[in-house]
Amino acid sequence: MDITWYLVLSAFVFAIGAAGVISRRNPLVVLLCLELMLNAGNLALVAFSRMHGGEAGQVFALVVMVIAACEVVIGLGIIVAMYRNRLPIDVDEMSELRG
Amino acid sequence: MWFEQVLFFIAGIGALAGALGVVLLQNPFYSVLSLVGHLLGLAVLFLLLNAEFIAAAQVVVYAGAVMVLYLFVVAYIGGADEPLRPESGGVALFGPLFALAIAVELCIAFIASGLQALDTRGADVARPENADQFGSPGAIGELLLTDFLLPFEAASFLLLVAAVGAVVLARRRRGLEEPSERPEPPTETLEVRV
Amino acid sequence: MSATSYGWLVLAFPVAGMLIISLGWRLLPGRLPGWIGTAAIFLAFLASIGALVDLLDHPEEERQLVDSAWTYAATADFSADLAILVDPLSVFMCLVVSGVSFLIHLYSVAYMGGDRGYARYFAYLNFFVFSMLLLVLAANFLILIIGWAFVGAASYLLISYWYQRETAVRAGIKAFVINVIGDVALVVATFLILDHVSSLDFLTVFEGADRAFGDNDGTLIAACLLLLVGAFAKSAQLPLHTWLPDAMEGPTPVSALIHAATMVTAGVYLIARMHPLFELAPTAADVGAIIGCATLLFAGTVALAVTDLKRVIAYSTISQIGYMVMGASIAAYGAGLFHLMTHAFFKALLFMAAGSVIGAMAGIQDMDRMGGFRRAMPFTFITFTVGALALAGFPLTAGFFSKDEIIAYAINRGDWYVALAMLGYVGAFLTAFYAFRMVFRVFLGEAVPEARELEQGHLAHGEPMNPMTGEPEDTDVGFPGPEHHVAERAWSMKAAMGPLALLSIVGGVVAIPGISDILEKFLEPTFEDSRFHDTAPTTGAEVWGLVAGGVISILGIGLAWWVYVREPGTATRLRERFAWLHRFLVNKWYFDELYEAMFVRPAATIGGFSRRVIETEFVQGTIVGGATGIVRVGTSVARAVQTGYLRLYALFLLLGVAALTLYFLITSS
Amino acid sequence: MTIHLSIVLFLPLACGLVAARLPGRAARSAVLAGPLAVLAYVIVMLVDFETGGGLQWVTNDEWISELGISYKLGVDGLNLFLIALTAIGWVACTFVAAFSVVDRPRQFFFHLALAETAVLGAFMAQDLALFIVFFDLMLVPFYFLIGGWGTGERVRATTKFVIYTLSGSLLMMAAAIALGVLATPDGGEISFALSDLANRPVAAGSQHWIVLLFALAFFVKAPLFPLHGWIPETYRSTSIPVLALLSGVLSKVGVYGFLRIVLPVMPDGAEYWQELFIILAVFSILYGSILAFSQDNVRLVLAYSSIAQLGFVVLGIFAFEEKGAQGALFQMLNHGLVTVPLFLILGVIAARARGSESLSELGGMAFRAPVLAGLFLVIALATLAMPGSSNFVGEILILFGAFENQLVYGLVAAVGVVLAAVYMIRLFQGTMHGRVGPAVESREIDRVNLAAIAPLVAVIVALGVYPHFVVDRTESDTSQAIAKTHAEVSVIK
Repeated sequence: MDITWYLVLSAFVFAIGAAGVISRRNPLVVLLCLELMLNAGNLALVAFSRMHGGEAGQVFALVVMVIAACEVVIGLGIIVAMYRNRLPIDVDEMSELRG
Repeated sequence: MWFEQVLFFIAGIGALAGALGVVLLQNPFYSVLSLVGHLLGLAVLFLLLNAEFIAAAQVVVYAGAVMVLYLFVVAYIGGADEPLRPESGGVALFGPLFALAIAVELCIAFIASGLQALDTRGADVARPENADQFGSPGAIGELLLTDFLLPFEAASFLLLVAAVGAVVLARRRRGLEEPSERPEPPTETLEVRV
Repeated sequence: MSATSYGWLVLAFPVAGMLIISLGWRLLPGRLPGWIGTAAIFLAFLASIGALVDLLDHPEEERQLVDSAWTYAATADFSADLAILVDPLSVFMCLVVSGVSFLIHLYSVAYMGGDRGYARYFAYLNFFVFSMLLLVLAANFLILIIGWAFVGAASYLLISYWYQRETAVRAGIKAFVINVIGDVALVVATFLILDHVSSLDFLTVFEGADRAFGDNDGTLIAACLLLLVGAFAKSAQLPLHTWLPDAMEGPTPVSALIHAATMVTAGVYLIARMHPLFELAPTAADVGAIIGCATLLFAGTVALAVTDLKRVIAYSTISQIGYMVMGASIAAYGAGLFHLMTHAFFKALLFMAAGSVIGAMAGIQDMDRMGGFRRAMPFTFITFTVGALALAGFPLTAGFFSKDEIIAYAINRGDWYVALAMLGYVGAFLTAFYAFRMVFRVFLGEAVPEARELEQGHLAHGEPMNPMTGEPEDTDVGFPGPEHHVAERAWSMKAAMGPLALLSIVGGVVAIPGISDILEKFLEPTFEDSRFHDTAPTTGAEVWGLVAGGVISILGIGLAWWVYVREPGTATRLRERFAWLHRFLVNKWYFDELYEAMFVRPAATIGGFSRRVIETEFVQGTIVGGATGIVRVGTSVARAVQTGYLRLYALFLLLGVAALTLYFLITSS
Repeated sequence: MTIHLSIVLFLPLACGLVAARLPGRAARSAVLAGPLAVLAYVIVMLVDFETGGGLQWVTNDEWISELGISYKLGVDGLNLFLIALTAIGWVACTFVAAFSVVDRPRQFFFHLALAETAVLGAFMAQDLALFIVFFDLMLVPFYFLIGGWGTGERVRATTKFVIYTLSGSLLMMAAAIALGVLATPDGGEISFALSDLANRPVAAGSQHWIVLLFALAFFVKAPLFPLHGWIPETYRSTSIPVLALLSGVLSKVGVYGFLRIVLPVMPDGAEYWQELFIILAVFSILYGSILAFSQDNVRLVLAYSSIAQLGFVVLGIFAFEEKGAQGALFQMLNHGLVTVPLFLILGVIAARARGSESLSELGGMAFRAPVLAGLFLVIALATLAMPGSSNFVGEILILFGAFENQLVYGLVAAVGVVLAAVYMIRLFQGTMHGRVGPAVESREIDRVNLAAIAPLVAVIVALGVYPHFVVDRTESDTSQAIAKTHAEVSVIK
């Protein structure tokens, strides 16, 4: 298979993730969609790494995974804290930073 | 080579379906499960791209550990169904539109790209028998401990911080203080008398 | 010591006096400041005599000495030293100024005795004398302007001397502003001259003027007219005369010294000093002559109607300076300066005597309330009458010779100058009339209560009033002070008036046609380059002029006698018969009202308009408001974007990514 | 290469820092030590100055070499007397403030000291970037001094002041960067040193808009009509010692920038805008004067009078004529020398009128305060450019310079001289003469203010007697500054 196919796939996954981030209101699902976008990036990194024949891209993908894990941990922590404080679990309700 | 192609299409369609499932399913619980499917599909694709270590990490760490964390949280807060009702305003309309636009733009970019290598199966990654193969744990590990030592350490430090942060965030404590209880900053009347 | 050293000493003594008095006023007891000031001016007078003596030792062609102390300011073609020019003209002026000043200081020692600002008064007065001497000794335009403005400032300070009087404060600002107008005119004139001659020094300018300017050159005429504006502002000539009558708010010795004898004649000095320029620009000189003539008639008519004693003398001053300006402008320099000198004598004398009367009246200046002081104050009566005779040009007094010499010169120029001379005779008739109007109304007739009291040996102690507004006077700082004891009691006042009275009579000896020409001979080195140098009228013509002048003067005095003594009701009948004319004259031809409407009120209106409309609407409204408006619109846009909705932010982010990608796509293809 | 200028520059700041750490009594002497030491240093410099010797006591170090920014300080005829003015002004105002009741004195004096360093830096800087650093640094202490120690509507005043000044100086910064970049020849090193910029002329078209942006910043600082919108509030609500410095010293930095930067570096741009700037200057003279004599608040009289005075300075500079530029520079010094004591005197007056600053409530103060009245008189006469004062020499040189090429504008400006007499005499009489005002308590000037004002008056008088002291030392550098500009002779001449 040509590398192009992988990249096109990654583009579509990225777009789906982006659409999800924008249209979903449950913060949990928003986090899931962010995972989608990160994974799309990972796919592209690995595909380019294959294209070049160097493993640096794969190391990058690993780092992205780490970051994704961190993000999940913090994001879930925030959601749990919200739940504890009986705040509504809805990103539209979190608009205190309105200018 | 047809085997590889078939595998790509099965895994690719699986990954796409998983992704769509994450976005379109109403119940977060199912969304999480759908993401697991997506991740597994991706892992297969990684294998096809000679990234064995990444594929393994994807399955073990991502699809295994991280998704379990998600499931715990969903179970904890009781993932209520979120109706995918049509919203008023531009967000509902423009969100998917822009996403589609990006996808189209990226595809154009990839397909019309001048990079010749894109239309190949990639560089020749065959290595001598006795050396670590491309994308194998040994090769990645060596890179991580030599060229990418600093990012590696930084990533581990980041994880540590994130872990501490999660503990701090999730720990039980009193609710937010009432704003009125905060002492007002003293206002001073100042003037220079001559 | 050389003449220039004496010149510096002339300047140094008044400065020293001023500094001692103004810095040490707390330590100087009683009348000591007055005596210090007087002594300083006396020393300056002695130094002037020293300069005179030394100058006379020089051969005639070497009687123009310049001495420079240091470079005052020099850059590019602008270069001026702090330098003095000692020549016959400046020494003559120094003698007149310091001599009269000395006598007036002497008079003031007693006259101002009861005033609280005694030391301040003498500090100002010394400062004035210094400024006046600086003006006449200046060797270049810059120093001249400095002296010119200093005398204006001194005059301002002394007019507003009783600074709690509203009228004094208003008169002060009026005088100051009109003087500044004159200063600015001088500055512009100086520029025009510097631009063409490339020098500020008088002697260099006078030498280079014929080469730099053609005959009646437009620029030179402009420069000379500007010089005239400066001269008119200082010498209270039409149309810049309005400050001088108001300046009578100052103490009477100040009126005598500054506003009669010395400062106001600075314009005449200026024209005489600048004669090489004026002769190159005869058009400007003619303008000066015509305005001088117009002023002498105008002021003479007003003096007929005004009843405030000091203001009558003030208008007479304006009128007499009109003669001098006319004389100097028709190249009768010697005659103009001669009249300047004699006028200084008799006008200072008149003011001093008037001050004596006003002191006796406890500050009242209205002639309607005076009368019969002849027996109460015989010395004042005599001196005042002597002054009035000299003013009227009564035969053989000082004024008789000086005034008629100017007219003789005008006749001698022929042409239309003869008309000026005829108008000068009309003015002389008016002068004689109003001079004796004062004498008869103040000293003759029925004695008023104050006069009767004074005959008993008491001083009237009325409620002090402001002579202008009739409001009660604040005696803390206003005339006549908490206690007044003037009215020719003090010997120093008499000692000052006596010599002046003598000089008013015999002062004419320095230039009697056919008999003596001391003054003209002395001044010759300054004026010998004049193109009218050899066109002096013959002795015979001058004698005929004197006869005519004497007759006119006697006629005027006689008419005054007939109107005010022989038929006392005549004046009232005339006033009723020609009420409109009287009102016109009493209101001084409505000049004040005209200026009020032309300058003061428009300026105030523009000021108010600027403050209310331009400042609030344009600067604060349009510019500040516009700027803040832009900021406000900008922030409201920014605020509108900052909804706090996470998904909206994500949408914008996505939009940005899409747009950037598109951009790269387009540019790369 | 000497370190002297750096010592002078940072001495006040060091003393301010030290004072901020010391207890009350000692703090006062430490606070005064800085400005006094600077003054002493400046006096030595005045004595040591080599007339016509170009840039002296130069310090030149690399600072940010990648951006071509150097730490270059120097003194020549252009800034010598402005530095002296800064030193004198700060001594007087710090002295007065040190002996009066000030809230949070340590912070106040620290900001005052920082301000002195910033102003000195702006005057000494010989590198465009360094100039801008100090120009903007001036804003910081004054922001706190006005906002923290002002009265009345101080917040509004501070906001306006900061927005005006900041927008001006940001535009100038952009222009300066553009100038540095455009001036760099192909393959050459970028440099912001003024001596380099002067030798690397920029295309005339670029100079036009760069000069305009510079002028905006400088006109706001001066201020000139119509950029004076911040003046009324700021003058009304700033405390007296700060205001004296703001009006007396700070306002000179902008116009100084014209002589130091704009004319030598961008002569074409300056010529392009000459007519406009002269019209603005002349209009400012008339407008400021007219407003000054229709104001009731004494501070505003001086506020608008300084618009008029700065109009004269700008007129002199843009006459592009030696006498004019010379007079403008001299007039900057003179205006500073009279403004500082004028404001201190207003403070004294207000203290004797229960804080009232309205002419309608003041008056008659001379009665028991002859010394106060005398000092005020001398300063007022100097302010209205009485011949015999150094202000007159400055003004006559400006007018002569303007007459030379722009006779009509010069004549209009000369009307401003008459108007100046009106508003200054009105101010003097309104406070000192006339009937005693309702709230006035006539009392002699106190010793602290006397000790601050009397030396300033002595300097004014001394300069009036011997103005050539200044003219001589500044002459060669001013003519150098305008040497590249060519005046366009107006039609009516």
